[in-house]
Amino acid sequence: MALAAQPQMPRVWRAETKPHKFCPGCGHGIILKALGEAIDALGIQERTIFGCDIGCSLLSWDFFNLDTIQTHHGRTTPVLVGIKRVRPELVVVSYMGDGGAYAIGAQHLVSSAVRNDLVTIIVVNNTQYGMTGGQMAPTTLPGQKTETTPYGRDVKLTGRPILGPELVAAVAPPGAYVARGSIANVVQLKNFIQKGLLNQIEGRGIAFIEALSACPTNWRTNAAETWRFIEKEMAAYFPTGELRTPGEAKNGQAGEGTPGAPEH
Amino acid sequence: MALAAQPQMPRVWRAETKPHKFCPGCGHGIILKALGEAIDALGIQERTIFGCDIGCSLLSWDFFNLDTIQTHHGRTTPVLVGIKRVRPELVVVSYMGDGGAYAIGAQHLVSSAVRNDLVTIIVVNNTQYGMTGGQMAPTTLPGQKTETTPYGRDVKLTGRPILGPELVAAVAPPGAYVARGSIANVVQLKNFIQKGLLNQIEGRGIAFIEALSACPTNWRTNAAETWRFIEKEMAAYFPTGELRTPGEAKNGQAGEGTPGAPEH
Amino acid sequence: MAAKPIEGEQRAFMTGNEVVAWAALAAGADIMYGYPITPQNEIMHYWTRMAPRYDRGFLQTEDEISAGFTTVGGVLAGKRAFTATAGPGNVLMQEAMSMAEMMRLPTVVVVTQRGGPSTATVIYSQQELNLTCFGGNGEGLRIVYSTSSHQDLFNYTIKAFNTAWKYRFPTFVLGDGYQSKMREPVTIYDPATRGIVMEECRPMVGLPGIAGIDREPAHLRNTYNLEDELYDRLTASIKDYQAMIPEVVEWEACAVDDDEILVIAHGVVSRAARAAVDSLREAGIKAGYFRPITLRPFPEEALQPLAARAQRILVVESAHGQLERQVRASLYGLETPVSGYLRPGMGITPEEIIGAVQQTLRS
Amino acid sequence: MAAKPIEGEQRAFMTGNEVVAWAALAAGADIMYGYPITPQNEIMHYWTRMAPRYDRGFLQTEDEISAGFTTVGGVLAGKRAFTATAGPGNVLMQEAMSMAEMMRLPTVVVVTQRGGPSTATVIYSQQELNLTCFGGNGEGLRIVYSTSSHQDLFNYTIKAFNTAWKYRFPTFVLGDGYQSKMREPVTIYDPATRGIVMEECRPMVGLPGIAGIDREPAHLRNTYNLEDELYDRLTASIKDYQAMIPEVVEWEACAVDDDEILVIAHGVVSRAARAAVDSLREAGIKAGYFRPITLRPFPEEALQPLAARAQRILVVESAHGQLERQVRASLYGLETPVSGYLRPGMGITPEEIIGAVQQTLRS
Amino acid sequence: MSVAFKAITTENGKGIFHLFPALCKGCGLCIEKCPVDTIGWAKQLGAFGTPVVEPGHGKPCIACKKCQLVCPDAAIWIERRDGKGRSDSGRQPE
Amino acid sequence: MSVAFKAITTENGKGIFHLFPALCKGCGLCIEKCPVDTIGWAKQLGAFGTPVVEPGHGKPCIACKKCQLVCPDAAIWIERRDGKGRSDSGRQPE
Amino acid sequence: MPLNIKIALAGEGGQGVQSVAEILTEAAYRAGHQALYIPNFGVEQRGGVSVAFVQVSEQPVSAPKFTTGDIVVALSYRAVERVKQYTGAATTLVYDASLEEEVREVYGDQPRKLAVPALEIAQKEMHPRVFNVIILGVLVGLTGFLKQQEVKEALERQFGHKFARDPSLRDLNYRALERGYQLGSRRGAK
Amino acid sequence: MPLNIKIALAGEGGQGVQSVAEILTEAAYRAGHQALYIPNFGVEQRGGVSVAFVQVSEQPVSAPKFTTGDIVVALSYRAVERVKQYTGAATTLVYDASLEEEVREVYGDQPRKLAVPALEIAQKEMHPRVFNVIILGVLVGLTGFLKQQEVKEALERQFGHKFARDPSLRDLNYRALERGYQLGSRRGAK
Ligand SMILES: Cc1ncc(C[n+]2csc(CCOP(=O)(O)OP(=O)(O)O)c2C)c(N)n1
Ligand SMILES: Cc1ncc(C[n+]2csc(CCOP(=O)(O)OP(=O)(O)O)c2C)c(N)n1
Ligand code: SF4
Ligand code: SF4
Ligand code: SF4
Ligand code: SF4
Ligand code: SF4
Ligand code: SF4
Ligand SMILES: [Mg+2]
Ligand SMILES: [Mg+2]
Repeated sequence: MALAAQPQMPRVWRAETKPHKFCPGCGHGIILKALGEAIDALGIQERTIFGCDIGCSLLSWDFFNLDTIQTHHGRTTPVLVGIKRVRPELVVVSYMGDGGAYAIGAQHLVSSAVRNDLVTIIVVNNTQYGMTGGQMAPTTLPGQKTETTPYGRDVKLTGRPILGPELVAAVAPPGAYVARGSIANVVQLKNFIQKGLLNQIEGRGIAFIEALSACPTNWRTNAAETWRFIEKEMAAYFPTGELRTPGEAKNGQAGEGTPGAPEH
Repeated sequence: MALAAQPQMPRVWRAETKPHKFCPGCGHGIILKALGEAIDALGIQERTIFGCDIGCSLLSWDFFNLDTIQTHHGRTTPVLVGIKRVRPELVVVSYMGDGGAYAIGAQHLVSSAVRNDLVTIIVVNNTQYGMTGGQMAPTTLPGQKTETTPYGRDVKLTGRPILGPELVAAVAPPGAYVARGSIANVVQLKNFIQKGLLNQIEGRGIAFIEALSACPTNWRTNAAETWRFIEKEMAAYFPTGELRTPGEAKNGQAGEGTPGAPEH
Repeated sequence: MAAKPIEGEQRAFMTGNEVVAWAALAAGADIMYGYPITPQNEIMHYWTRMAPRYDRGFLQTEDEISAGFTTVGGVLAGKRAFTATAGPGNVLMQEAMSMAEMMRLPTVVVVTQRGGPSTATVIYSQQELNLTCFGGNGEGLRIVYSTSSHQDLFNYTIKAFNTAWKYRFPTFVLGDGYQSKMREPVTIYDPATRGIVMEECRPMVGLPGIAGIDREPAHLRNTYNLEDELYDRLTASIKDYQAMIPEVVEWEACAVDDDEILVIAHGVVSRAARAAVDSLREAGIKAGYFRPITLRPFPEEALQPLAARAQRILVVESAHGQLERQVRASLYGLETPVSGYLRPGMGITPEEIIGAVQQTLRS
Repeated sequence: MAAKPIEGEQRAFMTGNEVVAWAALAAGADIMYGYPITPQNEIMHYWTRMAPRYDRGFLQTEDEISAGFTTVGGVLAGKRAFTATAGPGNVLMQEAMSMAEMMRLPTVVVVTQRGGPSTATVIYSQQELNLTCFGGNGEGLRIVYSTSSHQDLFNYTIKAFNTAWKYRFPTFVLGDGYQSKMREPVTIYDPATRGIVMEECRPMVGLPGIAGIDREPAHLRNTYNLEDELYDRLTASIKDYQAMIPEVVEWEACAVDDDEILVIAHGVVSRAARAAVDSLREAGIKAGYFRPITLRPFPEEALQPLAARAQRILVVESAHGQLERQVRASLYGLETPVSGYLRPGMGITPEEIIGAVQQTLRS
Repeated sequence: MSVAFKAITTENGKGIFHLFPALCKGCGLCIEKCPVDTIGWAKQLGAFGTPVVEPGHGKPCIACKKCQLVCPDAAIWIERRDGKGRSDSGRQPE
Repeated sequence: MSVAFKAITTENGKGIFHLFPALCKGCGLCIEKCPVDTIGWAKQLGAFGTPVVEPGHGKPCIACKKCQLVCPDAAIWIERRDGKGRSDSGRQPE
Repeated sequence: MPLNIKIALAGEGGQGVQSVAEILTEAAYRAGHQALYIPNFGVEQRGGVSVAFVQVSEQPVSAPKFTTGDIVVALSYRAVERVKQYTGAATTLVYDASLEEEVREVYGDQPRKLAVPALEIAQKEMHPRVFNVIILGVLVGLTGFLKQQEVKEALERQFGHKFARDPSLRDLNYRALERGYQLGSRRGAK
Repeated sequence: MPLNIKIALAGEGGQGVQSVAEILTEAAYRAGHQALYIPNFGVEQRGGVSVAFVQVSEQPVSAPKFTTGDIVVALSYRAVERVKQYTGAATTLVYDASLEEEVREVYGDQPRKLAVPALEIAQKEMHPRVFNVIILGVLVGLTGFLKQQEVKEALERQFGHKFARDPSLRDLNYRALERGYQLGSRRGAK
């Protein structure tokens, strides 16, 4: 070979900041590879803005050759919605953890879904709060031990794992794209993300993709246990697949034509 | 008649503070009558705590012969959850507007639903922000004129009316009670509220009741227009009925037995 | 392009909230993000009626947290974006504003103070001074203009955008519920006719060219790994802030050459203070008047000699000593006795101030 | 009833977060509500491990807003409830605490300061002084204990519950990330063995008897219709607050009889200040030391004579003048020159303070 | 009950129509819901200085109690002239 | 690309296994996913001072690229020995 | 003495005191005076006593509210009590004649009082709706700083669209204004 | 001079510097000394250089961190650079012998240095895992304020549950400690 072998990073990855800041075996890296490949495939590097949350997603603040804004915990979507409203030609990607999306930022998620904001949201479901050292998240599995459920999550007291895409699908209007993928199926995940970006580009509506991820550091798992946890334990609670694809009619929602205003 | 005729207020109403502070024709009064009758029917006056939000619901801070706490905008449920966790023998009622529930407090609603908190939540859907003078709410109908949608709600920019009970039903676990009633059917509404209180008393889980209500002041409607708006316009978007009754299996949610914890 | 919202100058009689909406239009604000709260609502009401005619945007958010962060987004995108809030909304707004403070984002927030703490009243107060100047978990690297009249509201709303974009600190126009709801005469104008040039707004993200190829990517963060990194960042900001002070600081004073008692007030209360001082002078009492217009940075250099010269200082405010604490801290080293006429959440009339001055002089 | 968490006294070597968890247990706290944030996380970690053994509750909420309001709920229900937070979480916590301030609810919040503003660092600072003392849209009717050691953390966490329930103002234990994460010796004890009687907690809602028949209902609100109603309410609270000050205010001083320079510091920095003053004295430099323990109310009466006697004052803090502003405001009227050694977000060592003192004396 | 409200009592059709002017805010919701259109505006002013309502404007009352049910202010109490009205749930006169 | 990574290149079975030690954090995810169990720990240390991986521990590589796909750090590049590997999407060596 | 008038008006929600205040100050502003009007507002949309504070002056108005009014207007039972705090010894208390009893109870020997039978006039001679325009007329007459024509123009600006639909309304309003003016100026002249 | 020792240790995440610090201070505390240990921490769970600050004294320790250490320990390439700020003229710099080159580059003629071939010893003679226990031994030897027995007890508290499962581990750890102690005390004696 004439040329020295080089890593097959997506073009939009910034090689200068690699190895990235995530832990060994962290699922974030795989998801950001899928995202990078989707951006490459669509050729939208020049107009994509990447936003990351507080949570381990913040470690991607210098990950891409993309203009990037690292925001507060749970506030990534509002910041990107703020950008999108004044710069509709841009493609905005809101990247965050399950805590940011489903706990502290749930009002933003619900509202963006209801407004059908033109934003692509990727939520990394690692069943707990990674960055703060492994506390319970809304996604924590029943019986799962975390730092704040040291004796296992008690569903009676703390509830069952939240189904994020199902939540979004329940309130988003037609035009929304909603899916759940997994790092256990990278090709599908990339496909979902790419469709989610396209949904925004074509102005159809919100795109929401949850990605089942791995946090070996806080799970305290070796590689084999990591895969087993994602593919067995998590998969049992979080089914992967597409929940909403644009155009699909939404039941219980009246048509556009219904007049709404009381006469003043 | 030996005794002078007296108003047929629910026993739990506090006559000393009547007429209440709501506007003429306001739906809040009807809903609080339904709630009062449900409390009377269950005989739980002695152990019920009433919490109201900021929003017109705050005008009920001295409405009942119940210990009452008026909280911040959107924060009624957390306050009552805080009470319930340490005083489980009490019955707590979280009473608020659609703005408080679905906009600023949506993260609390989602989280209480996911946790299956033992609280009975009543949301007054009057399609806008009543207390602040009639701005758009997440429930505002397409085309409806409000102070912040002076040319009619544009669904492209601001979305479609949120379906609150549908949202709660999508994330609440088995044991939850979810319904939507209307002041156009007071008997049914009272029945829903009573079932919602019972769900809490019997420890099954969260109870969530949305009540379609009237705001003639901000709608600027006379009585005939008021009824038409509720019974025609709103009913077209917000179907009444029970969405979840306890015991009903939840699809997409794995059973209790599934082990969840990675082995450490 | 749509026509100019205001051609030349116009006299008008309107509410303060309407004035703010006109000012933002005149300043070329691109978008308002907001969440309803009394007494700021009508800013949104007027804005939503007028903005579409001039191709300006509006987004009603789900809460003030989102209003703050979408405003941050609009600013990052290079647009003149603003929001308005009050009371508990101002409390929530601090989260986004602390991010703006860290990242030097030129956000503009109009605050119409209401009674506090908590929901308290929807009416009026000057109790959001501490919050607006020093809210958030930072050092108060902000600019806060306190307005006293509709003319101020118009002038300083326009100015706020320029100060924000020039110096890149979060900038606040601090009004109150009285100003929001009252009607009084005002002259509204196209800034250009007064020679006011609007600062250019430059995007911080979404820059031209492909990042990593044509240019470096904009990698903006508010989180540092080491204490030293943060310290360096803050030290640079503090330096910029201090360098800015002489250019930005504003105040107003009168009858301060021979005053025995200096009355200090800000915002709408300063009008009553000014009237009281005029009356007192007529009655032969040597009263002086000082009004900080910028509460942050505080005009301490201007105030010091005046305060030193006076024999007594009376701070008058619709709060329990929030301005007074600032005055005391700023004047440390002087010995002129300071007292306060403090009426949290209550309007203050000239008569009350006259009474308070007389009592102070007697004591 | 479960056994006592601590029998008698015990020496231990642990982290500050662990100390807080033990202290809350020892104080008989009934429940902790909380949301994770560094550096306070391990308070929750220890609490969730230990609390079930003693029938104490825990609820992880969806954010700090909810942590604050559920704490309010727990307190209303008559329970010794608390929460802990830091940085941006402390910003959000202000909404509930402003309600507690208005309604006189004895909430207890442990704050472990981190770098600010915004996310800044997860490590350490003293930049949450303004926020904790004066956050929210109110007048700062709060009690804030600034701790400097694990022993303080233990003592004042217990004391905070008593102060809160006795005086009914929101009460804060202001620690920092260093204290949270470091290990040092501490003596933990059952408060009873030191003669500490825990204040009784009484419910404000859920009272016995049928409201309207056996008794009046508790109708608790934070909203008033008229300015006058609010003013009366606040005036009463302010009066109570002022009456409480002499009973609650705490400070520490040494070497202040003949000092030429008085070093003022709070929290963990006061340890370095104390060490610096000891060294300076050994070196023959007449340095004195003053440490406010309550930052709100501020020990101004105690400080004034000491400050007046000193020839210079040096305020040392890991923030940009938050304590210094408080010192200046409190000492208004004195002429002793005040300067600051201000290191926002950075730890401060005795050596640095010695250097700063020497430089101040030279200048 | 320590508070007493004065009623204007009108017998009409099958019903005894008790209207409490101190409670009636004149919203008119009851008027629209009466199946026999018997309710209309009265001369007397209510809680907000606006006219209260009275029966007798349409067909005779059938004592269906819809008006009572929808009144947000509990300003109407319908008794049946056959005396069955006393079985109403709610606060009883003392 | 201004940054260049050194590769350890091993031919094994149908594949050319390029491993970039500066990127490999030794997580082992690839090891578990290799259908022929050919990947194992190497002597060389990687980015975090932990061992990197290498092929040759099991059956011969079938060039399925699963390891490359799941590596969170893009530390593996599999080329097919038949030369088709150059058609991979992604950043190409320059 | 230069013009400097402070008026507080109070009534029930539907009585239109805010319109009176708005028309009065708008007219004053157009007539070249300094003017400031502020409504009181609380959390209730309906149901509270509605108060309006009006100031007209040659100098820019200082504080939006004031301690004591030159004229205080009470138009309902609850308003009588509510405005007491703004009523001093020099204040002229204007009230609807139907409130005579309450006024006596609350104010006793208030030296300057003007009972206006506006409710009666409106109901018997005109239309309940113009009740507040009669009050407006009274204030114009009492204070004397506005020409009737200026007030008519202000009415036109406020209600022009209604007058256009039903021109008889214009006449009705003018009559109400005139009637009030007579009642007010008679006293104003004293 | 009374005991008053400040030690900064730095290494990569997996090298166990925090355990060394914790065991050392815990043992010091049990031995009746004042002790304070604080780890540095940032947003990254893995990947950053891990630094530990240890102080042992007769007096209560003042500030948790310090400007200059008496002993500074660097166990990795990046650590060498990172701890420079804590290294003064009087500081003893302890480092793994494999880092000789970097140390020379960064510190030049630092007067007090101690290269310890801990990595080599651990890998060749013992087990990579006990690398940090060797370092612990070095520090115990170098400082001399702890008896070996006290450290062994601290090891027992920290790893007792592991020793129970595999008693050979105890011996391994003791040997590592002893080996380190020799290396350290030889220098300490100088
Ligand atoms: C307002 C606020 N509260 C809390 C935190 C602390 N915090 C930082 S990251 C995080 C959780 C992150 O969990 P998740 O969103 O699931 O992301 P992950 O780290 O698991 O990828 C929390 C609670 C914060 N930074 N700001
Ligand atoms: C943090 C905060 N933001 C905004 C407000 C202002 N506010 C008071 S009530 C209200 C809306 C009420 O609407 P909704 O909840 O629908 O109740 P309604 O009045 O319609 O019954 C708002 C935005 C507030 N009090 N606090
Ligand atoms: S803590 Fe977990 S989620 Fe965070 S970087 Fe490490 S492995 Fe990934
Ligand atoms: S404003 Fe609307 S919701 Fe509020 S009290 Fe009046 S009618 Fe009811
Ligand atoms: S009871 Fe029925 S019929 Fe009689 S007045 Fe009422 S609504 Fe009409
Ligand atoms: S519904 Fe009630 S308040 Fe309304 S008009 Fe009828 S009786 Fe009166
Ligand atoms: S390409 Fe496939 S067979 Fe070859 S090493 Fe990778 S996973 Fe194993
Ligand atoms: S998956 Fe990547 S980083 Fe992990 S061991 Fe394999 S090559 Fe190394
Ligand atoms: Mg997570
Ligand atoms: Mg509403």
